[in-house]
Amino acid sequence: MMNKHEKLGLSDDDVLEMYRLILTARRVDERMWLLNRAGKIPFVVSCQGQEVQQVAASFALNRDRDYSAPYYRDVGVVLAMGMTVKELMLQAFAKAEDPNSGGRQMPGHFGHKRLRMLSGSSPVTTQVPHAVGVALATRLSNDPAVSFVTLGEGSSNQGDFHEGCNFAAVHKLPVIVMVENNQYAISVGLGDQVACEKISDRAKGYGMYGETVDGNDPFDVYRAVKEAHDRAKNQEGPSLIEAVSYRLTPHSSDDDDSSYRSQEEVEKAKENDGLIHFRNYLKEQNILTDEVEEEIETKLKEEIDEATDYADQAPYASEDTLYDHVYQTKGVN
Amino acid sequence: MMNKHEKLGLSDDDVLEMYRLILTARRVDERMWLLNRAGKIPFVVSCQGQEVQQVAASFALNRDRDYSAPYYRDVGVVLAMGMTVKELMLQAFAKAEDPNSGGRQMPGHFGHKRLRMLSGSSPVTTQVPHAVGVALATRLSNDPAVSFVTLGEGSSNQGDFHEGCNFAAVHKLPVIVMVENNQYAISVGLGDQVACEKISDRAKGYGMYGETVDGNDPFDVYRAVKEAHDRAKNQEGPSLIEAVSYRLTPHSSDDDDSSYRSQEEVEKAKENDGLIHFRNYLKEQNILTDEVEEEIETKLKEEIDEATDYADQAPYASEDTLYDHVYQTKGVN
Amino acid sequence: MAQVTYIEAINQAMTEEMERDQRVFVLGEDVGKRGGVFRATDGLYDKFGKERVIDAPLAESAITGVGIGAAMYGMHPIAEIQFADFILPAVNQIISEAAKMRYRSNGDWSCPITVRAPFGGGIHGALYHSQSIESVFANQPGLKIVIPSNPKDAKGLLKSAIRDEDPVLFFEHKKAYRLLKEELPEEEVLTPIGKANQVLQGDDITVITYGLMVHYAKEAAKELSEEKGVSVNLIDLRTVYPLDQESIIEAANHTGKVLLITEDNKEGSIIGEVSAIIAEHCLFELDAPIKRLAGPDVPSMPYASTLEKAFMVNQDKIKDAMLELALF
Amino acid sequence: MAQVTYIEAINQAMTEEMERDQRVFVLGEDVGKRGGVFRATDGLYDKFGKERVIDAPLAESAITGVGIGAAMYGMHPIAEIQFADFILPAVNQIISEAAKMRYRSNGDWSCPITVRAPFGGGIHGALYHSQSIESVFANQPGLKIVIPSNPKDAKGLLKSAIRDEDPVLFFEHKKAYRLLKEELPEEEVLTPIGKANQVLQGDDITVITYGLMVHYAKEAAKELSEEKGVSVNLIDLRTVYPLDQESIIEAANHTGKVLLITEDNKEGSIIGEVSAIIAEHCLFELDAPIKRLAGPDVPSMPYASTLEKAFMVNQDKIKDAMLELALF
Ligand SMILES: Cc1ncc(C[n+]2csc(CCOP(=O)(O)OP(=O)(O)O)c2C)c(N)n1
Ligand SMILES: Cc1ncc(C[n+]2csc(CCOP(=O)(O)OP(=O)(O)O)c2C)c(N)n1
Ligand SMILES: [Mg+2]
Ligand SMILES: [Mg+2]
Repeated sequence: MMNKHEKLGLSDDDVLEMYRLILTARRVDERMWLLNRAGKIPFVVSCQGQEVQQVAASFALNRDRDYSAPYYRDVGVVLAMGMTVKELMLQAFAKAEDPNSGGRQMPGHFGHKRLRMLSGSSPVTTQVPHAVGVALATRLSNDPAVSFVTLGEGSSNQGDFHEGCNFAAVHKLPVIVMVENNQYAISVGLGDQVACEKISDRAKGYGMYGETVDGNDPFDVYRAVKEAHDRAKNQEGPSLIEAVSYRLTPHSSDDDDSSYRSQEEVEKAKENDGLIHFRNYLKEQNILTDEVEEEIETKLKEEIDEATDYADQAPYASEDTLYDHVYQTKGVN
Repeated sequence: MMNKHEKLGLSDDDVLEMYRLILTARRVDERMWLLNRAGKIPFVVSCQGQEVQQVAASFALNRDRDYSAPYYRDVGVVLAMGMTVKELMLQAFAKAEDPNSGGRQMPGHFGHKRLRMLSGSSPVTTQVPHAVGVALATRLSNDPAVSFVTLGEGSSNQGDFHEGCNFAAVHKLPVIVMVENNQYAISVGLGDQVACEKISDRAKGYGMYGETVDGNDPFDVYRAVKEAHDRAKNQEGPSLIEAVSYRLTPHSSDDDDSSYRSQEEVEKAKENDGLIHFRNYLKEQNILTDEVEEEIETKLKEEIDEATDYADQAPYASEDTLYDHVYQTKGVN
Repeated sequence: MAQVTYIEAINQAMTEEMERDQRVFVLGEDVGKRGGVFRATDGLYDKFGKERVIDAPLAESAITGVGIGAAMYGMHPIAEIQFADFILPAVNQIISEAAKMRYRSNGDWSCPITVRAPFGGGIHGALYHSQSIESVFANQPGLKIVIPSNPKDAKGLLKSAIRDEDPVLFFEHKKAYRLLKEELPEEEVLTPIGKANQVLQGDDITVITYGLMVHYAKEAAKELSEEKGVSVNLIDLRTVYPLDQESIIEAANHTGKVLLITEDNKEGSIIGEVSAIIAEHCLFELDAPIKRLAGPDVPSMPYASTLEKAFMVNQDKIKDAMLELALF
Repeated sequence: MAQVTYIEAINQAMTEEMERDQRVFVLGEDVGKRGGVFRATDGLYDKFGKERVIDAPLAESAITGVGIGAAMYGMHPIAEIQFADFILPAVNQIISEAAKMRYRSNGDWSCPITVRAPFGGGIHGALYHSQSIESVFANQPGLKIVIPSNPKDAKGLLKSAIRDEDPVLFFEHKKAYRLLKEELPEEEVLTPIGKANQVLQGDDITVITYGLMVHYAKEAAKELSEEKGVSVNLIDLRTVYPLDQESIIEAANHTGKVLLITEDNKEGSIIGEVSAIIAEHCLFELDAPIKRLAGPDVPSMPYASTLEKAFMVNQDKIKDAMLELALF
């Protein structure tokens, strides 16, 4: 098999690290389902099937400088941007020490100021204008950072997508909008959400660059986001990247997907699981030897075990913090 | 000059009637400015420069059956759909007898149930989902009517445009969305509103048909809307038609456009005034003879004079109607 | 006769009205094949088909706006908003359009839409799946806001809302969905909008509330009656906008002591208006300050169970407040 | 010293804050070359350039949402909404995002945005250019809502709002823009948010209001004092959310007779909450029912001058209500 990563400027170490993060996202997610089924955590919303595009896209950013506004499935993005497994477990267990929200928000509602990761909410797509606003602010502040935002394809039907993209395009702002098209919005299949051929077809209507890539292909995602990043830095304005993959799990731990899609369809999608393909590629390239793989898996398991124990033991926020952080100062002014 | 209307299926009488309505819109609008400057009516928002596209588009509809959701500049549309000059004057004077709102709304806020013309509000673009809802209802009711909605190009940046178009396209509904691109949203020129080449470029992102036409050319507008109407009737879904012209007046009687555009620009646009071109065409075709023209203008002046006097004399709604029509029945249930 | 849950009652109301009237249809997110994320529309897709049970794209302003257009045409659409918290993108359509349609057209057009949405806390929903959102809309003449507290009212009020010729926001308590059940009468249930309901007759204190809090208040009142002999006059508002002033005034006058309860944040909630009505009309009948029990003034209910519990008004807090007022 | 109008005061506040702090910028519809449709941003474009005075596309959710993003980054944006009525498409961004940012991130992120919008009636604006929209937002902890009643406060409160580290909705009365003028002090004006203002000291009745109604109430009080010797204690709320409970309670206790005024529709308006606070804390000090004077409960102000006049609270209606209460 041809070497695909070198010509993109990715070293063997880079791709191995990408794989490690992709696998971390997958394993963390799997653990969360177990914990949920065991009654340990009340809720999971999953990244499975989207980790490849999440990590590959993040690697195309300047992770020491850029801003991200991830959505609830973006375990891969937040790991790549610097969130730890322990922090992920803390938010799953809703413990006080969780840096995302101190256990105030549901799992999957990310945010981490030190990592320049904007705090997200549940109403979908509100983050698109926020990311555009960050880009506007970087320009006003002569900050070379780029602003990266993700959302689901269903969410691209919200008004905020339209208004946010249009604003970014008019002002040629350094924003990368990545739509993670997993073909479902809860139970609603793609054909009942949109009638366009590609979500990236929307780019033209804003006068911005648009492209659809295979979300299971880390190299194609990386290339597209890298090019978008270059355009952003060169004052060539925003880009809309659509990464197509498939949601391998039910919508969330509260969902039962058998009512709206067949098991065969899911099984077939699993054959395209980008994680498997990437693993095969790395094996063929002799970057991921059996030893290395075992080491990664072992360490990962340890890390997740430790994080789980830690988070499980960690205290909840105490009742008397309920009134904290409503305003900067208690009372008004 | 070549005959352009016959091959579109328009008779000489049709185009003469179109011209008469276009001229009516213009003359009514001109009168309103006079009345405003004389302190007789507090507000005008103008159709000048857009009458041709408004009347031509309406003629492509089935005016005995279709629904319309016009926006505030659509004097040409509402006349073509059956509103009278007297009714227009009644709304300008905000009198009780005004069928649009009984003087409750500002001028330009059209609505007339008997004419199947949806009541409009001030917040822009809300009418787009309404028109889509009417189309959905016609389908559920086996009613062959088509739903026609207009808005300004600035308003096409609102979320409701995106959400409404997408809904219509997914459900292949019989809707015609016409964006009247007059190149300004109050003071904001096109380039500061959008970065796309054409507003109709947005159609692709919804998987609907899109086309841009010269709003000053009645034949091109008529053709495009007629084709859209055929698609709608044939279950081929919605269309987005962009008609490009120019706003010949300030935004409204409260605006002063000298602060943001040059007099030369406006004068140059006046050379493209579709009304003049259409008049010339009809003269060349010998449809609009000098006699006919004089007759039209004379009758029109009489009609407007009469309507103005009538509306001026007509009573305002009395104070004790203030509480009428909050709910169907006074008090709740 | 079988016990019917609150959510089954809602399902029955929609089924019956769709059978009765071709103009009624449902649109919303996941209402079709999936039957709604809470399964309120369970079975409707199979029964009435995809034309009348429409899975809409993920866009609340369109769901509402398309519903408004259909209502203007003459349909009686039911728009489902998946969680009340997500009604906020549709506020412009609801307040600028639905609420003002009849008035602005001087009675020419109307807008008989019902917008249903699950609201309320106590189900580990965190900030954005727990909110009481009614007060955002409770200053908009032209709108009606209905919040049932039990299965029978859920059915009877929803049927009335669907038939209503004006726009109705219908908020269903998601914790009540499966918690509350009761037997429903054989005959058609139609509950009038705009009328409060006297749940308990009593002479010591008047408690006025709505939604799930009615259930807790009833339970608390029973305990207090048994334990301390306190007699509670319990009023369920049912329609929180516009308020049934007559019933409120009568109930307040009857006992002279009033406790108002909401699970919403306190400041600016529905019960502030209830208090103002009483303070305007019953001042000289009052024997105690008008007391309010409500959620704390923090943005919304946190996820962590410690904090959720601290936020949520519950039976114990209600009982304490009742006793305190009775002893005043 | 020159007389400064209410709108000039607002313009001065923005100019001074933009000069003082590079993080402050303006975005909105027609705020650039045109200087705003009311000309509140007049001259800013020339002074600070198009990078800091940004003509946004016609999309309020984006104007607010982009502002929120910039605020998260650390800027102090001023978003102008052309008319308060058109803030409704931005409700989701304001309530779900701005108001909850600090709380949901456990203090990690904050959102120091100011959203300015002209509100209020009496200017032939009809249904959609006349509304009082504050009560839509006045149940959202995390938000502050400020409504100045005079040029000095307009300047001082806007400067405080811009500096505030939390989101502030700043509603300016459009009829006050050119109606009200006064001399402003030479030194910097900074008026604290969250504090009501005692406009008149008096002993007979307490009147609590905000916005343009303060002006009418002041004039009416002067007349009443001269004509009937009635002494009015007039409180300007200034911040309508969260309310300054202390000042309200103190003022109500002082006279025992309270008149609350808003030009908003009555039911569900700000003054309902004010009444509830008084009914909760001052019951035994009250000598009369808590009276409310407000707009009628119809969707909004019609255009025809007959109807607009019938809707709008004015100096005469206020004077009558004051006298009635004084005589109670
Ligand atoms: C405004 C809003 N409406 C509804 C919801 C409920 N909801 C949560 S996720 C979701 C589907 C999102 O689909 P998509 O954008 O494709 O993202 P995916 O979950 O498939 O990754 C819905 C409807 C919400 N969170 N916000
Ligand atoms: C939601 C909303 N925001 C702002 C306004 C104020 N406003 C009225 S018309 C207008 C410009 C509209 O421009 P465009 O859509 O191009 O229509 P045009 O007036 O040019 O025909 C604006 C900003 C409004 N009516 N509604
Ligand atoms: Mg999806
Ligand atoms: Mg325009």
